Amino acid sequence: MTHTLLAAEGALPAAGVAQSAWLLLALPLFGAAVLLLGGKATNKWGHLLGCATVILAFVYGLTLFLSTTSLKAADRIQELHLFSWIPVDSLSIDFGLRLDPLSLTFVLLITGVGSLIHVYSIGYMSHDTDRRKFFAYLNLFVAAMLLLVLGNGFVTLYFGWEGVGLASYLLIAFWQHKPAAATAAKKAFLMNRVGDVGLAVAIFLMWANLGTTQYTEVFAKIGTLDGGTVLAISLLLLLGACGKSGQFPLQAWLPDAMEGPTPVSALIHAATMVTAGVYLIARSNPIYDLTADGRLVVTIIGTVTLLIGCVIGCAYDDIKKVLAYSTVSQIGYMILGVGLGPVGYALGITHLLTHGFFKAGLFLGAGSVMHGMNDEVDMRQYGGLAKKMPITFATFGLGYLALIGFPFLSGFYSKDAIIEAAFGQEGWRGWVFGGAAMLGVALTAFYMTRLMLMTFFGEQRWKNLKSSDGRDYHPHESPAVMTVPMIILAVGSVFAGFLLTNGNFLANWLEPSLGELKEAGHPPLPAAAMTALSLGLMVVGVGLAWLFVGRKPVPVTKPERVSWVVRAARADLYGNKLNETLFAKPGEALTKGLVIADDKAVDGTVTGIAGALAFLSSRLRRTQTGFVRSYALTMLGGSVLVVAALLMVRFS
Amino acid sequence: MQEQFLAQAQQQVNAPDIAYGAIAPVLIVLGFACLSVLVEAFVAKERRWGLQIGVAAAAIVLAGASLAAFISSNDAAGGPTGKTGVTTLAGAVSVDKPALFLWGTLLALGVLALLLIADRTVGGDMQTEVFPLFLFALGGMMVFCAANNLLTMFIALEVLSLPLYLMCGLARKRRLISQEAAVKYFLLGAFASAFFLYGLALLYGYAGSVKLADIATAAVGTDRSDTLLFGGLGLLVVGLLFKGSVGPFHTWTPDVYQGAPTSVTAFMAACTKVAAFGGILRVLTVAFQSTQWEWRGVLWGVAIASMAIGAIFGLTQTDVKRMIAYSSVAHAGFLLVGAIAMNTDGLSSTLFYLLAYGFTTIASFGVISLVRSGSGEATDLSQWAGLAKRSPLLAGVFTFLLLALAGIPLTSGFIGKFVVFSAALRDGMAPLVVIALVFSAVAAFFYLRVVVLMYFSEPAEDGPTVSVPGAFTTVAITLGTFVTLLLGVLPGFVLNWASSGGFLS
Amino acid sequence: MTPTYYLLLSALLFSIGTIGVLVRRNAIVVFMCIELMLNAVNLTLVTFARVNGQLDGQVMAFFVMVVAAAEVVVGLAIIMSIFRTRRSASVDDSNLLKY
Amino acid sequence: MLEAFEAAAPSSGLDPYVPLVALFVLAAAFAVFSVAAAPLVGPRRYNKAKLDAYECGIEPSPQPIVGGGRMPVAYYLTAMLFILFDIEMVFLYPFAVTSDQLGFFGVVEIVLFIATVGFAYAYVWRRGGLDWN
Repeated sequence: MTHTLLAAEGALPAAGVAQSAWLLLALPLFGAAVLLLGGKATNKWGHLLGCATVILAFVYGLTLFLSTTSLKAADRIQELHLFSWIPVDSLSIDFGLRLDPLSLTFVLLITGVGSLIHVYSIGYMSHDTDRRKFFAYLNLFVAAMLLLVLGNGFVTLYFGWEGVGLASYLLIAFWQHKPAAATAAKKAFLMNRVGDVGLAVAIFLMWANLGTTQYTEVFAKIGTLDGGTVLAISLLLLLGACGKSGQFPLQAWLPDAMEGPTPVSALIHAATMVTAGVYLIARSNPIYDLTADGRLVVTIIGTVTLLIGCVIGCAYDDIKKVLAYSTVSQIGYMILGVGLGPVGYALGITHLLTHGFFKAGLFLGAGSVMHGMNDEVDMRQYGGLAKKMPITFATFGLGYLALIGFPFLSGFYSKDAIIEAAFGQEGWRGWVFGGAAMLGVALTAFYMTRLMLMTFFGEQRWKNLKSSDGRDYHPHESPAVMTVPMIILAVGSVFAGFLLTNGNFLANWLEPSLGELKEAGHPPLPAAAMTALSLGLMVVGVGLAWLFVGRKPVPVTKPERVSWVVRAARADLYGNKLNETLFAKPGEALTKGLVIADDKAVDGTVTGIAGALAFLSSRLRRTQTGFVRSYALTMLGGSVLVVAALLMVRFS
Repeated sequence: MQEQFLAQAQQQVNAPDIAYGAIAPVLIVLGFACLSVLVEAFVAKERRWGLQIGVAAAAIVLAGASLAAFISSNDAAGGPTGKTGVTTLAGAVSVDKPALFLWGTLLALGVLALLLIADRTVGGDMQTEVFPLFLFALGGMMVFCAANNLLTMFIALEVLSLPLYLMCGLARKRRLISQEAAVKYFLLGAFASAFFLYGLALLYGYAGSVKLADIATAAVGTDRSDTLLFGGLGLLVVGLLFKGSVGPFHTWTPDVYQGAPTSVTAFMAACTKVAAFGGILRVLTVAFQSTQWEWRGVLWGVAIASMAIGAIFGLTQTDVKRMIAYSSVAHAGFLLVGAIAMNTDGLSSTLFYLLAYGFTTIASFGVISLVRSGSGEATDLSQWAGLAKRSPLLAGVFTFLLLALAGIPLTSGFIGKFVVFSAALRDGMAPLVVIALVFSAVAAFFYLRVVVLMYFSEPAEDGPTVSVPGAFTTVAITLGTFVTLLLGVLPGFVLNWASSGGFLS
Repeated sequence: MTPTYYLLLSALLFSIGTIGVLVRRNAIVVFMCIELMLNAVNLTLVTFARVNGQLDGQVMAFFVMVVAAAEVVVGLAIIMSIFRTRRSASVDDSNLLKY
Repeated sequence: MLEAFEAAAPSSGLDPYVPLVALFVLAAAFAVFSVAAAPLVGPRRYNKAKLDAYECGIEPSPQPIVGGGRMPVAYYLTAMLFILFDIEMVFLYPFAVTSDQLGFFGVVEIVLFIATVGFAYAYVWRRGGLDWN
């Protein structure tokens, strides 16, 4: 419990380089302000300013990181007090920054990946008349995200949390002339609100029970609460995490959010913002350490989500939606990881980092493909693009291999560690969570291979097609300003996993924040066997995908489906439409089921309540008749009730 | 009886001590109100408008200056936190920290409201009588917040109400609905003051005095029947809740807000609420703290009813002024949540909420007064469709203000709700806070409905024009919006001030 | 002397006034009923003053009378102005603002 | 509740008012008797003058549409002003009775009070409230 002790002792005041940490927030905020207030005057150089602020922030973050590594492990938690934000006698909220290994890790991820994506966007958005505004929103997002991870209390975190929500809303709806984009933005906004309520109530509970919301004090005092309250807080925090990170049952907004420009999908909806939930749980580790039940719920949510994401990913033909469900599923892994407690916090963060690299790379690759394909997203219209876009293919391929856990690439190290830790749980949990995570490996391999095959290999189906706006397809490689970030991310996808896990580098570095990484309990299988098993499953997934997609030409339109599993099994012998029947159909059915559940149960409840309230309202407002005498009667009735109630309370 | 008369006749009556410094702001406002009446009487018609604006502005500025002077001398007089305040006029008026805060709030909001009233380029089709009425009402509100006995409170209530009744009926353009608003407000207001007064009489019978402190003493130990106490408390509170437009005593609110001239509505919505809740806070804290376990449950119910009525009725409103009226009913419920949290946080958070709400509301009505069609203000929501395309700046400002009313972070509304709810939580009212959160979510629906309407609907063919605001209205809207933002980002200063001290009995 | 009877009488008058507000249509009569309520309160105040052996209640009754007079003036002015435009003093005719 | 009052109330004190009550009862009885008896015993002959709202010579204007007549607005205006200024006297009487004990401060206060009422009077006068037409 090293970290609890540290927390109890409180953090050290920031010194040296760390005293300028406010720059991290100020730089992107300055960029956003200049670009938004400057108006059209900044059109010419706005994108450059947008990139410059984030790159500067990255450089500063790197300096800060290096200066922190030179400190003793115990001195690595620093606090920078900025000003008293909300001081009322007993409610005093300071606005301060917490600079510790966990937040610095995120700073590097956000500004690093953020810089690359900013640069990429110069090319991607070059034809957009509103490019300046796009960069302003991106800068705003970076500032809010940094505030989220750097804040030294839950209220500051909440502030950043809402800020990234706002930026995400603005960016999803960036092309608001598309009705789908506007709807998706609204959906994201609403579903995030559900999670936010959970987070807000959790903060209220802390405030009510502990009288503080600063991390150091909350973590120091949390042990004094009874188990029920801690459980409630942990579940409410989890609800917040589910909303922001697209976890079951609040996952539906994330795929829709792909209506936004692709760099946004890469930065916000793959690498950074959606991982805020993981950050929240990891940051609150002293709370989760106290409640095994809370952690169990976290792991269950993570497991369910990772399976749902995989299964649905198998059914989509839209390249970005497949990647989006893949994100849902991978965050499921991370949530599963941090849900395991002290044996998993660091593993979840490790996977978060590697995923940040390869998923951002994959999205940028997908963006590059769309850039060359008239913004078409249907993979059935692609095919054989490898020759036309060699760099995109290479970088995308490396990201793909990293994602499915190909040996010695990033995903291999980070994902397997989580699977092993999951197997190490006691009793049935080990088998269930480990097994599910293992199954996920096969499914991931399947849908990603399907994506690769449909996009880059096979017949060049686009030759005989026109895009929906009537143009022919002329696929071409993207300009250097786009490919260079992709290459850098691809390099990261290859090496990050090894570098981070070699000698437990990341886990040791994070120890002051997350506590020591414990060894998983008693895995039922030896580690080598598990690695072999997961590799085997991966190969099976890849093989199946090749069998069902790679061998036969891919139909340009979705084929008619047979309706019975028996006929599907028979068709299997001919290898005919097997892809569709065995995987897509159940997947689709499941998807449809989930969509129906989503529409009918979740949306239904929301719209139902809204409808009921509107109906109630339209009826009740008729009671406001406009007759002054009926108003007087209402008042008299109210007065009689108030007086009668008072007398009843007194004399009963 | 006669003996008593004779007995009293022997004594020389001593004049009460008057702390002129403390009550100077009120004296200035009321004095200038009298001056304003004389201006009405003796100055030629064409020169009145400008002169009246000058008189009213001078009144507020001088009152503000004397308030600042008193606060600084008061702070200098006591220890590090300053003296708690002064009770003067034989205990009738108590100028303590909350009263000073409320006076400051009222004067600040008064400036904004005056700016809206004074702008003739958009709305100003009122007679010049509006200015003396405005000053009298403002003076009445200030006395109401500081009144330390129920009789003073009653007189102040009438001094603030009577001018407001008249101001509601001053519109010349939409005369019928304006007069209807006035007559409704007047009849219901008088009805409510009768309840207040009956409550006062019963409490007088209970405690033998109408001083709040004496009532508190009597409530601890007296042989009189508690029927008098609780009957009186109930009726008294009804009168106060009416002024604060708390449901179910809100019925006048939508009609009057809609019918009154928009600048008057702005003044009424912001300042009356401040005064009414100032009074509620003082009465509950000073006189009835010891009986809180009896009345608290009842006010829980009232708060819930108010939030529910405001949120649900507001959902389907088609007139923007009516919608803001129901929003004010919902906000009254939230305020009541803070007011019945009987601790220092409850007091300071409610004071903060009042200030924040006042600025946002006045700015909102300022915006509403700018959207006009041929027949005057276009308050029907259908006419607001697609307004963002026609006037992006106005729509942006209004969106921001609506978000503040909904309580979205980065606005004062969020901080206000946050501090009020956390104060209520600290006082163990978690269920009430949960209910309040639910209803604030429901209420957010109707604010967002307007935002969606402005941004995502096609503008109507014969839609309203957005008139170019005069300098006064521009200043009022800018100030209101700026304060809404400022308090959302840096609420520290105001929160500090609001929590600087409690009531003096 | 039994103050209870006076209190009951004043409560009765107050109730009559209240009911009058609810059932009468003519604005002036509604208004007179409100005045009746105020005067009922005056009776209560004076009774309590006697019970308590003080003069305060009677002084308060003076204040109430003055306030009531001011209310009369404001009320009549408003009712008269609406009567001039509408040619009707019925409160039920003022019914443009609703729902 | 009742006991408390009984205890607190002085036992005597109503005696001076008994004749007053008797007078009140007599007056009421006479009024009721007159109104009740008139239709029973009097002849029923109506003419225009008898149906007028007031029989003292002033023509109600405008002419009543149904039922009781309507007075010109000037009546109401004057009546309102009368009430207002009349009622203010309520403060002058107590002052007059106790002016000795109140001393100079009381004089200042009452002058301020009269001045305030005077402002209102000035307004009414300048705005033509006192002109009959």
